Formats: sequence, C-alpha cells, structure tokens
Amino acid sequence: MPTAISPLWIALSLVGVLAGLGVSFGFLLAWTHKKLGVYVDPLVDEVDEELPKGQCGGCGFAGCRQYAEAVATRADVAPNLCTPGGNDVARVVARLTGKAELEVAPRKVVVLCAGVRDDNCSVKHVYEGMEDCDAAALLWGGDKVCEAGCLGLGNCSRACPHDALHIDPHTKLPVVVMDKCIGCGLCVGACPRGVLALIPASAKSYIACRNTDKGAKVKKFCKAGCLACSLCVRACPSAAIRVADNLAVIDYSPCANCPAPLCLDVKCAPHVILPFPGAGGAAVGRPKPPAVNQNEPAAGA
Amino acid sequence: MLEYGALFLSAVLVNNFVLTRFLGLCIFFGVSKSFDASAGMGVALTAVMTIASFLAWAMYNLVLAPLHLEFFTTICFVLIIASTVQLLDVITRRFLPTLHAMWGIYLMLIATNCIVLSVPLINVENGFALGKSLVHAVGAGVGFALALLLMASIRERLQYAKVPKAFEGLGIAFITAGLLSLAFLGFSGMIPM
Amino acid sequence: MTHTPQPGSLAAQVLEAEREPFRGSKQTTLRGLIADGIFSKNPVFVLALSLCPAVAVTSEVTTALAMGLAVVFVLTFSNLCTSLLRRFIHPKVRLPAYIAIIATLVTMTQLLMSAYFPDLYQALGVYLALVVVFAIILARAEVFASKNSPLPAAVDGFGMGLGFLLALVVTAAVRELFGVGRLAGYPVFGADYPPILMIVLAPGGFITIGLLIALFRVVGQWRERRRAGPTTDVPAPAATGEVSHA
Amino acid sequence: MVHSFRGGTHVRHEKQRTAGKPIEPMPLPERLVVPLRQHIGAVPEPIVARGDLVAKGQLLARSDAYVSATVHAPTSGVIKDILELPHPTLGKGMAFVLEPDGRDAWVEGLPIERDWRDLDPDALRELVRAGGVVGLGGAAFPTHVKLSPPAGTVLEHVVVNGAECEPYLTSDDAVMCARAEDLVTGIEILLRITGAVHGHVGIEANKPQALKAVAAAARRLPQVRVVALPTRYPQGAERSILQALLGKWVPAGQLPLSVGAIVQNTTTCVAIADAVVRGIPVIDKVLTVSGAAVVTPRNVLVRIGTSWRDVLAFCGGPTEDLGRLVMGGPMMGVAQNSFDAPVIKASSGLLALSKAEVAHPPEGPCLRCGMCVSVCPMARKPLDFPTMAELHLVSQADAAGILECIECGTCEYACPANRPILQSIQVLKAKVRAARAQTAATR
Amino acid sequence: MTSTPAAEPTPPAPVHDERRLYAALLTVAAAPHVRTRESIARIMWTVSATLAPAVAWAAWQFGLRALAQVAVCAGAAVACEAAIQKFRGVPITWRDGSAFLTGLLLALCIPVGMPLWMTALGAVFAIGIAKQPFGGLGHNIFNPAHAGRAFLLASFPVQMTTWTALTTQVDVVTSATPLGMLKEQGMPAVVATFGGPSGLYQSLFLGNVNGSLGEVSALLLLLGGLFLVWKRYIFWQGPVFYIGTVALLAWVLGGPGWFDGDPLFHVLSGGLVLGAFFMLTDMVTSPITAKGQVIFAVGAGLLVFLIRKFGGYPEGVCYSILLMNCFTPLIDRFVSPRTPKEAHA
Repeated sequence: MPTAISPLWIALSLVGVLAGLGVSFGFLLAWTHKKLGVYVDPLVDEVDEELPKGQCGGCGFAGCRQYAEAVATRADVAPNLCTPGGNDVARVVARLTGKAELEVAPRKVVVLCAGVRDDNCSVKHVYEGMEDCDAAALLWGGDKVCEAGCLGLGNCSRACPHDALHIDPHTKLPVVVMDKCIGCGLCVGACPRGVLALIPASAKSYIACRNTDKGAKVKKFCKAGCLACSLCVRACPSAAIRVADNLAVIDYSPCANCPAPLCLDVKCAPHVILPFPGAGGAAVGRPKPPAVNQNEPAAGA
Repeated sequence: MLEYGALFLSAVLVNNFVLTRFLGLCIFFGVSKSFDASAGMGVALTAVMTIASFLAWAMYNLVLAPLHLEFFTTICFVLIIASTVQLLDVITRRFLPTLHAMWGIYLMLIATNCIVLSVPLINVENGFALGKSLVHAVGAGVGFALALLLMASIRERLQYAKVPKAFEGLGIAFITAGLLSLAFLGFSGMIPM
Repeated sequence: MTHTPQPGSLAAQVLEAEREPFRGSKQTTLRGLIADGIFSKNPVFVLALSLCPAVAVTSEVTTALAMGLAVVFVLTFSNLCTSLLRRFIHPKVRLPAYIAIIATLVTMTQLLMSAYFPDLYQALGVYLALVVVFAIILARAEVFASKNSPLPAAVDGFGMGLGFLLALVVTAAVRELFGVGRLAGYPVFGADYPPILMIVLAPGGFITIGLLIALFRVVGQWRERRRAGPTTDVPAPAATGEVSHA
Repeated sequence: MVHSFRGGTHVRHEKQRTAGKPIEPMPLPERLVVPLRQHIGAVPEPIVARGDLVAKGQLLARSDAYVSATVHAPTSGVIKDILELPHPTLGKGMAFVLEPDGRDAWVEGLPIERDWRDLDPDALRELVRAGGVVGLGGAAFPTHVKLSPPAGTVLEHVVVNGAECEPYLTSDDAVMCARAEDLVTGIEILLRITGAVHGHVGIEANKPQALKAVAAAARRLPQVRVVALPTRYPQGAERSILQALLGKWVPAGQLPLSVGAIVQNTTTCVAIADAVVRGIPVIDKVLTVSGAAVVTPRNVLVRIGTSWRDVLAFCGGPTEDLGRLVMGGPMMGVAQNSFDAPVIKASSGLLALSKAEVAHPPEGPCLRCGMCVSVCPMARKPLDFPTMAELHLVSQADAAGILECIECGTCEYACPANRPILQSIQVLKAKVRAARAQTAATR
Repeated sequence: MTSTPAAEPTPPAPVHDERRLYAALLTVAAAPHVRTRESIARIMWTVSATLAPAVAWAAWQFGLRALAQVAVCAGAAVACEAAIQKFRGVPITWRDGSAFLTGLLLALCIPVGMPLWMTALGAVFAIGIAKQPFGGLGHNIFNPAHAGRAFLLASFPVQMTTWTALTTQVDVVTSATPLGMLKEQGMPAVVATFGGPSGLYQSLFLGNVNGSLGEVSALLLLLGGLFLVWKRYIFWQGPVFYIGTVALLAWVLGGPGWFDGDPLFHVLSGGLVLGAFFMLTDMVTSPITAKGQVIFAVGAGLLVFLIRKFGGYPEGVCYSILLMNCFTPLIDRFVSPRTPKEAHA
C-alpha cells in the first residue's frame, strides 16, 4: 500500500506513465492507420442510416447496405429505388447524394389469377405431397389444367416478410392485405408461375389472368380466364390496354387512372378485369365464390 | 510442469471462462452465430489475450508495482488492451477484409471485452509469474474458443430447428449456454484450484 | 399508406424542422430517453450488451443492486464527460479516450466502494473492475453522448443505467427467490423451502436470463399487438370482395 | 468375394404377385399412341404423314442428331393423326395415333436371320441405332451413343444389370427366364462392339430361375460370368452395381467409362439381339402389371403405344381401391395423371397401388436417426434437404452435393418420420440448376 | 349391435363400372410411392417397452415406490409437453411417446427415494428447458432426460445422493451405491461388502445392488439394448465403443498400478449399461453417422472414466453424455459420409 509515498511522487509518475503510454500508442496507431488504413466513404454510412433496413431487396441490390454503397458511389444509381422507404427516404437520399429528386411510385402486388379449383377452373389430378408450389409444379405442372394459374400452396405468403399475403382457405388463392404490402416484390420472385405482379398503387384496375391460350381453349377449363375478346381494349380511352398473345394486358404508364374506369364497365364475361383499391388499405384478391356464382348466370345470359 | 498443465486444463475446462465465470459473454453470444467467424475470433482473442497478458505483466511488475501505483492497474491494462486491439483492427481491415467484415463490431468489442481484461487482472490478483500468466492466458483463450466453437456449431444446427418465436436468437442462445454450463458442471471438482 | 419516417432520421428532420430529436435516438424528450433505456432498448434483455454481470452478480439481489448502482453512476458521468469533451477528442483516438474516461470513473468507484462498503467490494470481486469494459457504457458514449449536448447525454446514461439496474435486480430477485428462497438475504418461503440450488449456480443464471428474455419478448409482442389494435390484425377479404364489386 | 455396395436397404419386394408368371402377349388394342420422344436427346422428325398406311416395324420418325433414337410402327395400320397427347413421363408430347388394321403385317423383309458375326463394330452399332434401341430399364438413353465411347477410351467390362431391385417388378426376371439365349447373344454383340474382354451379369438372389437360365445360356461364353447379388435396394443403380460387381467406384460427375465399363439393362441386351440378329426394332415391351389395386397382376407383352386404360383392362381393370397409378417401380416410378398415357420404350411396369399400399403415417419432425445417411448409396446427408427446401437454402444444398443424388428414394423409404426427402431434393435440384445457370449467364 | 347373416362383409370385388373408375381423378405424388412401416411413435413406444423388464425388476426390488416414481416422472413429462404445445398453438404430440420415454429414462436414473415433487420438477426441466424451447422433438441439442438429471443433481445434491436400501435385500448393510463406496472407501471395501469379487459381479449383473432404478439390473438392460440393436433402432458402434473405452481405461488406469484395474466392475456398476444403450444412442442428440458415433462414444467413455476417477462425482455417465451432446453438432459438421472416391481424394 502506498502509505510512505508522497502525493507529489504519485502525481508525477502518473503523468509520466500516462504520457508515455499515450505518446507511444498514439504514434503506433497513427502510423498504422496511415500505412494500412482503408478509406470508407462516410456518405455510405449516412445513406445506410436513412434506409429502413427491411433488407427486402426490392431495390435490386442484395440488401440495404449494398444499395447505400451503390447509390453513394455510383452516379447511375437512382436515389428513389427504396420502395418501402417511399418518397421521404428518396428525398433524403437524393439530398445526401446530391442527385436530382425523384418521386417513388409506390407499388403494390396483385394476384393475376382468379381460377378456383373445382369451382371455375378445372383440375387434372389430385396432388399429394409437400406444401410447396415449386414441388407441385414439378409434378405434371401442377394440378390445374391451366398452366399459368395459381397453385395455391402459399410460396408467396411464406416469402412475404410483412405478413401481407395469405392463402384464402376457400379459394386457395392468395389475398393481399394492401396496407401491409410495401411493394418489395419478394413474393413475385417466389411464385413459380409468375402469378403475382407489382402495379402502381394508384392503379384503378388490373387483369387477373396470365393464360395465353386461345380463348376457345381457355373457355374449356377456366371460367375466369381472359378470352382476349378485346372489349376492354376498345373501352380504354387512353389506349393503355392491349391484347398480346391471347391475353389482355394493362400498360400502366399511359393509363389515365380514370376516376370511374371505363374498362371496369365492359361486359367481361369471365370477370378478369377487376377493380384495384390500391392505397385504399383494403385487401385485394379474387372475390369470394358466392359472388362469382351470382355473376356467372349473368355472364351467360 | 504438472502445475502448468493443471492450470491450463483448469482454465479450459473446469473453470471455463465463459461457462463458469461468465466472462466474454457479449462476444460469445454475438459471434457464435457463424462458425467461421467463431473460429477466427477464437484465434484472434487468444492471440490478443496472450499479447495483452504479457504487456500487462510487464507493465505491472516493471512499472506499477515498483512505483506503488497499484490502484492505477485497471486504467493501464485497459489502455494496453485497447491499443493492441486497435492495431489488430487496422491490420485485419487491410489484410483480411472478409474476416474484418464478419467480425464487425465485435472486433472492437475485444477491446472492451471482459475476458481480455480479466485475465491480466486475475494474474495480478493471484501473483502469477510470467510463465504462469501466459499459460493462464492461453488456457483462457483456448477455453473461450472451445465454448465459442461448440456454441457456434450448435447454433448453426438451430438454424434448422423450429425454435418458438419468443426464444429465437438470444433467448435460445442463453438456454443453450445454460445447458452447456450444466454439462460443464461434470468437470467440477476435477482440478482443485 | 406511406412509410412513416423514423423519428430521429434525417427524413424526419427534413419534414418536421420544428421538432429537433436527439441524434442517435428515436426519442424526442428526456423522459423518452429514460423509457428507452428501461424498455425498448433495455441493455440486457433487448440490446444484449453487458451480459457478463447479468449472469455473474445476480445470484443475490444485494450484489446486483450494488453493481447496478455502480453502473448507473459510471454510465451517467461517463456520458456527461464524453459529451462535455466531445469537441476536443479527435475521432481517430476517440475509443481510447472514452475508455480512459470510463476507467477513471471505475477506479474512483472501486476506491469509494472499497473504502465504505468493503463487503460488497469483496462480493463483486473482479467484476467491478470489469465495469470498465461493459459494452453498454462504451456504446452509449459512442452512439449517443458523443453526438448530443451534456444534459440529454447524462439523462440517456442515467436511463440506460436504470434499465441495466432493473434488469439485474429482476434477474437477481428471480434467482435468489427460487434458488434459495430468500430476497435480499431475508427468508421469504420460510425455513422448509428446499432450495433449488441450480438456479443460483452458473447454469441457472444463463437459463433464468434466457427465460426472462423470452418473457420480455412475449410481453413486448403482446403490448405491440394491443397498441396496433384489431384493424390491421384481421384482414377482411370478405368485406373487400363485396366492396370492390359494388 | 463379397458383392456389396455402399448404403442401400432391404425393401419389401412384393414380387410374389407376378414372380414366375409367364409373359402373356396382349391382343392389339383399337388405337395406339406412339410418342415421338421416348428417349433422352433430340426429338425425331416424323417421316410419315397423316393418312399413311404403315407396316409393323416400319420407320416412323428419325433424326439427324446423333443423340436421338428412331421410332417404329408397333403394328400395321393407318396413321390417323400426329398431335400433342398425354405422355407418361413428360406430361404431353407429339405422338402418332395409329389405328391397327388387325393384320399385324411386318414391313417387307422383316424379320430376317442375319449372320452378324461377319459385321464390324461400326456396322453393328448402326444396326443398334436403326433398331431404335434405348436404355430400356428406364433411363432411355440411346444405346448406340453409349456404345460409342470417345476415342482412346479402353473398355474392359460389359456389365449387364439384371438386379431388378425395384419392388413389384418382375418383367426383367420374366425376360431373363424366357429369353436367356437372346440375352447372351446381346452380350456377345456388346462385347464385340465395345472390344471389352469381360462380361458380368448381376442378378439379385431372389430370382433363382433367372439366375439358372442365364447361367446355363452363358456357359458358351467363358468370358461372361453370372453373379448372384444379395437382395438390396438400389442394387440396380449404375454406380452401385459397378461397385458390387467390379469393386470400382465411378467418381462424381463421371460415367462408368471412367472405370472402363458400360452398364446395360438385360432387356436392352435382348433388344440389341433382336435388332442385330433379326432386324426387329423396339416395338413392344414386357410390362409387369401389379399392385393390390389391379384385379389380375401379370407379366404382359404389349406394343409400344398401348394406353394404360387398355393395359389395365387386359389385367381385369383397377379396383375401387386404386390409390395411385405408377409407371415403373414404386421407388422411382412416375405417378400417372392420365389413363390415356401410352406405354413407351422405357416402361417396365404399371402399378395400380391401393390406398393402403401408398398410405404412410403423417410427416413428423426429423429425429436425426441417421437412417437416411446410412442407406444413401451416394453418401449424402439427405436429412438436411427437406429443411433446406423449406428455407430455400439453395447454395447450401449445392454445397452439400445435392446434384450427385441419383433420386433412388431409399432415404425417404427408410425415414421413420416420413419426411418428404426425395421431393424436396427434386425441388432443390431444380433451383440449384437454375442458380448455376444464372451464375454462368452473368459471368 | 345386431348382425344379420346377409350382411356378411364381402371381399372387394372387381369393379365393373369401369367408366366411372377411369373418370375419377388420379392422385399424383412424387416417388417413392411406398415407405417403411416404421414411425416415430413405433420407435419411441418400442424403446419404452424394451425398458419394461428392467423397470419391473426394479419395482420388485424397491417396491411400489419405484412404480410411483416412474408414473410421476413420465406423467409430468407428458403433461409438460402437452401444456407447452397447447400454449404455443402447435399440434400436441404426446402420443408419439417421446415425452413418455424421456420421463421414463429420467425416472430410471435418479434415486428411488427422491421426493416425488422433485422428480416431477426434473421432468418439467427436461421437457420445458432442454427440449421444447429448441422446437420440440428432433431439435433439442441435449438429451432431455440427462439434462433433467443434471438439473436435479445440481439443485438437490443431498436427495440425489441418498439411496434407499433394496426392500428385498436384508443383508446389505450399507445403502450406498457401489460407485459411491468406491469413491469414498476404495475398492477393497466394495469387494468386502459383497463377499468377494464373484459375489460382487453376480450382484451387479443380476441386479442386487443399490442405486437408481436403471442401475439395478445390467442383465435386463443389456438384453433390451441388444434387441434395439437387432431392430436397428440404434447404431451398434455407440454402446460397443462406449463400454469398450470405459473397460479399457478402467483396466489400464483404474487400479493402484498400471493394468490392474477392474474393468468388469466399472462396466457393470452405475448407469453405464443404461446410458450406453438407451441414452448415448438417443437419435436426436447423437451424431448421424456411424463414424461420428464412434468418436462420440469414445469421447463419452473417456469422460466417464475421468469423472469417476478424478471428478467430484462418483458417477459420470450422465455428464459424459451431456458433454458429448455439446460436441454432436461439431462432429456432424466434420464427419461426413463419403463415397469411396471422395474418401480417397
């Protein structure tokens, strides 16, 4: 115990030790930093901090950090690629990186199939096995006669990190909970059939079919399949709908988002052109079977 | 010789620093998510600890004790360790960038890791000579690495397990550590300290 | 619906220039900082930092309390000092500088405790010296104190320290109560209680904290679900189907 | 010498329903559907048109591509149509619709009796090609391609696979008993074409009559040995039978050529003899029709193109209890989704399995019992694959060597927890291949 | 129920309405289309049944108390499993027998005189801490029964080392276990108690010694274990190398000098046989390859001997297996099955 030592001595040696340590390590560190240090653009960290960290990959990069690196260091990467972040994040990223501000067009996912097994869509066999769309598709292309239709085993809902998709137990079709969907597109990649698609949240309608067979053939196995009758094409005032490969497709860039869309008024026999509630916060999917059953006689009449 | 062996085994198994003394838990739970990072961390930590123990021993026995500055031990040791780690950080960032990326914030946590500080402190407390200090440091490092690797391999397997939501991540890691520690109780009494 | 900007992010600052939140935190009030420290950023149960003492000194409530108080003291003052000195510390040497500050404070605590509470000092053993390297203290200095003014920094340190203290005391209470049937040394269950010794041993420490973490999470999820209300919880596809066709 | 291979297990063989039963020729059906594609490789071009009259054994389609196989008319009649129809392995495919005229008249000049011993290997190989011979055990790889090893390869062994390790199936057994002489001739031709010096016939010990018959017939060829193999699935897998008979292992990603051997199925050998000696192409197939859900299980000789419906009708039809209709054996066979799919060259059986036969306890969690690991002939760790499929861990699956899996199904058969191991392997394999293709494309 | 002679069940006749049969949709599934007849439940209940003779023998030796122990332990395990599964909202699977087996095994490796609530607590720990938080059956890292035992030993050291005397044995003066005696009094005392080496081995083998239920009859456990090997429910490598390692080490290092230990005593006493056949070989917590099993068993055997010889406890089976359980993922990571060519490469 330092009983016999004078306080002055303690203070002096303290200062000495500290100074010695400080100087030697300080030099060592400064030298190694200079010799071996790796430069990291502080901008990357700043941008990274602003991103929502959903790691959804919706921007096209592996994760938020990768997008931050790309947008901070490359001129050709736009600042508005983060869909979950929306306009706010886009504006901040643009400001940080000194790029021109661009609006984010928020997008939502829709289900491009309305074929319900045993109801309006024919089935070719009974599938038994893993609850996995890929697995079902490997066996004779799935149990539906339609080779473009939804398989209903929920790969999309399992891929969704936001709990925005679930399979309706009655229709076996996915249902989107619009206010949970952030438009990341993970479900789109998970679907082996390409039944899911991202459309602008401002859209008013969508065509719930992907089958490119001829109308006469489609009619045989699906009552909810696009017949390529072109009624909707003719109804559209802004020429946003066209029929290609026996399937009507909406191109949303010329679409005027009419307040009362004319395309929804046409007598679409299979009811494949459906209203899209968009950002309204409601769930979207195929209407429940009773609704269709009421419509079917009307369509036939 | 036997004495050194017993000290080493004691530090590795019987008084394992992680499982019976609860030191280095931040790294233990943080890094053990990945097996490869754990292996790297185990080696790095053992190295840092040995170097730091040597420097600390020298500092204490050559500077602090003669000057009767024992109360100054903690501060000095911490500075020594922090600087050693800072060096290691710079070197790995330059030469082993992938390892550096994996270690992430945990490399900096070595600087402020309990094990690294506690080993020199325990050495001083027990009045270990240089040889014993180093054996103790290496033993602590190996014991830590062992626990880390066991934990990492278990957690890799747990990735495939259907762990309940509430336990995911840290919860199950603690339960696992508890059971590991329960198993290590089997060594108790084997080497009297 | 659009993404709500994280309060405290630059986005929020741009949008709500009038409300100036603290850097490195989502909170905007001093009260919020303390609440953060106790609940949403609890150092032990949520951030999983400074776990060593959480297991090591929690076999008794008394030691846990002592350790917790020591940490509250060190954390508050280290944050304060860091914040005061933040303009003078060169970023390249900030880590050793923070450690030096913390180490000084810890040494002071050690000296104080050994002088006035020698029993507790003995009981805490090497763990008291190890307060220097508690990740939570350094993390707060780095993440919060170095970016904010002294008052919020000190409050943040106090809040975090309080969260740590509470986590330690809760853990210790559970372990001491079930492990030996006592609370802070006073018998609770009476003399007939057969102690479940494992709970106060090493494995019991780990397992108790594991269970508390799970409990913390279950309660947190439950609270979140209640706050979110039933609207988003129950998707209403049926209603929408009718609406969209109307 | 112990004839064994890695892994494998004893599988309930269920062969008693048809074992020892003679081969019964089935009368011609009213309509035959002959798919163009019955093999691995290029799709051949039709050389007859709608409305053409064809004779039995007449060439219907051929391709200029080397890796392809010819298609012949199974009987005489009229080509009613060429269109897309159900296919037993591909789902759908272009096929000739042939309406038999009932005369079953051979095309001119067939069959002949050729003295093949005067011909050189190239000519023999050309005859095999002209006969449309493919791997008849199920692989359907064009045989003439298999018989054309790259220049410089030394072939030492011809291994004939008579293991027939698949449960239920007895068609190879029946063929070996009935046509042992032709089988040995086929081996002789193979030895001649390849220049190999040793022939090995491996037959599982549960087929004593076939063993006896083939051994007797092979006595005239001293370089051919007939070996009784212990009954174990998947004995008939290419690597397994090579390991069992030659004690050599074919490395991953390589062909049996790498150990100086080719492997042929017994029925393929008989077909080679038919094609070379008599000029008869592959136009019919011996099928085992079995399972608890068919009224009269039997071994039948059917024309290529006969629909399952007709085959079943010949065997008394299916029962109410039909759970699954499977082409091939129950371990690797393909569940059919249409009664209209036809017999193709690679068909070796048609199983009408009852609901009880395909039933199994519900799927449970993996117990890590290690059964799948110890039975895997390819030394993989199948237990991980279902979880990998569930979590989409494609790169991990690739690293675990999933592409080496031969999909024998032993792991899933042996799994006490009834995990969908093979199906998850199939899903993962598709994803691994897609991922590899993508990496290759971006490079 | 009344039965009329006319309603005799007829064998399924071939269906003649073939058009309807052919019109029905076929069921499609991936290969293989047939499966083994084994199932999880069958394995678990078979293993439980295999233990029945040993339990019966122990019950005869210790009285009904032993049965109460088993019932409480298994009951608590099953109830805990069901309760947790209900709380989690997952299917309740107590019928698969795994929780029952865990409870049964735990009951077999603790003293008969344990207060029943402690027994139940051990079972709750085994299921509630060592099994369910990991995700339930198939996902746990540690053998739940042994985790339960280690918990009880750490929590209630006094009760866990208090052995009630056999009810059938009047001439055994001490109620200590043979291994406990060895630890405290040395080998000569053990031999003397049983009146010579042959008496000792006979008592150990046939089950006339004190200890937990599962330490009583080595013979019956051995027979049960061999049955499991024959059924291929367990790898033979595990028990053989485990017992072999212990015997070898006991022979070489177990005695006062080199090579004069007593391997038979070490093998037959304690829970070694029970551990070797029923706990070490637990499918979930042991390596998946035969080679891995060998490493696992040798490591565990080494630990048993180390603990018995140098450790603080007389018996090391439980800890040896728990410790090797920690290594199982590591072993599985590095010991992979190889095809012949991979092995040479």
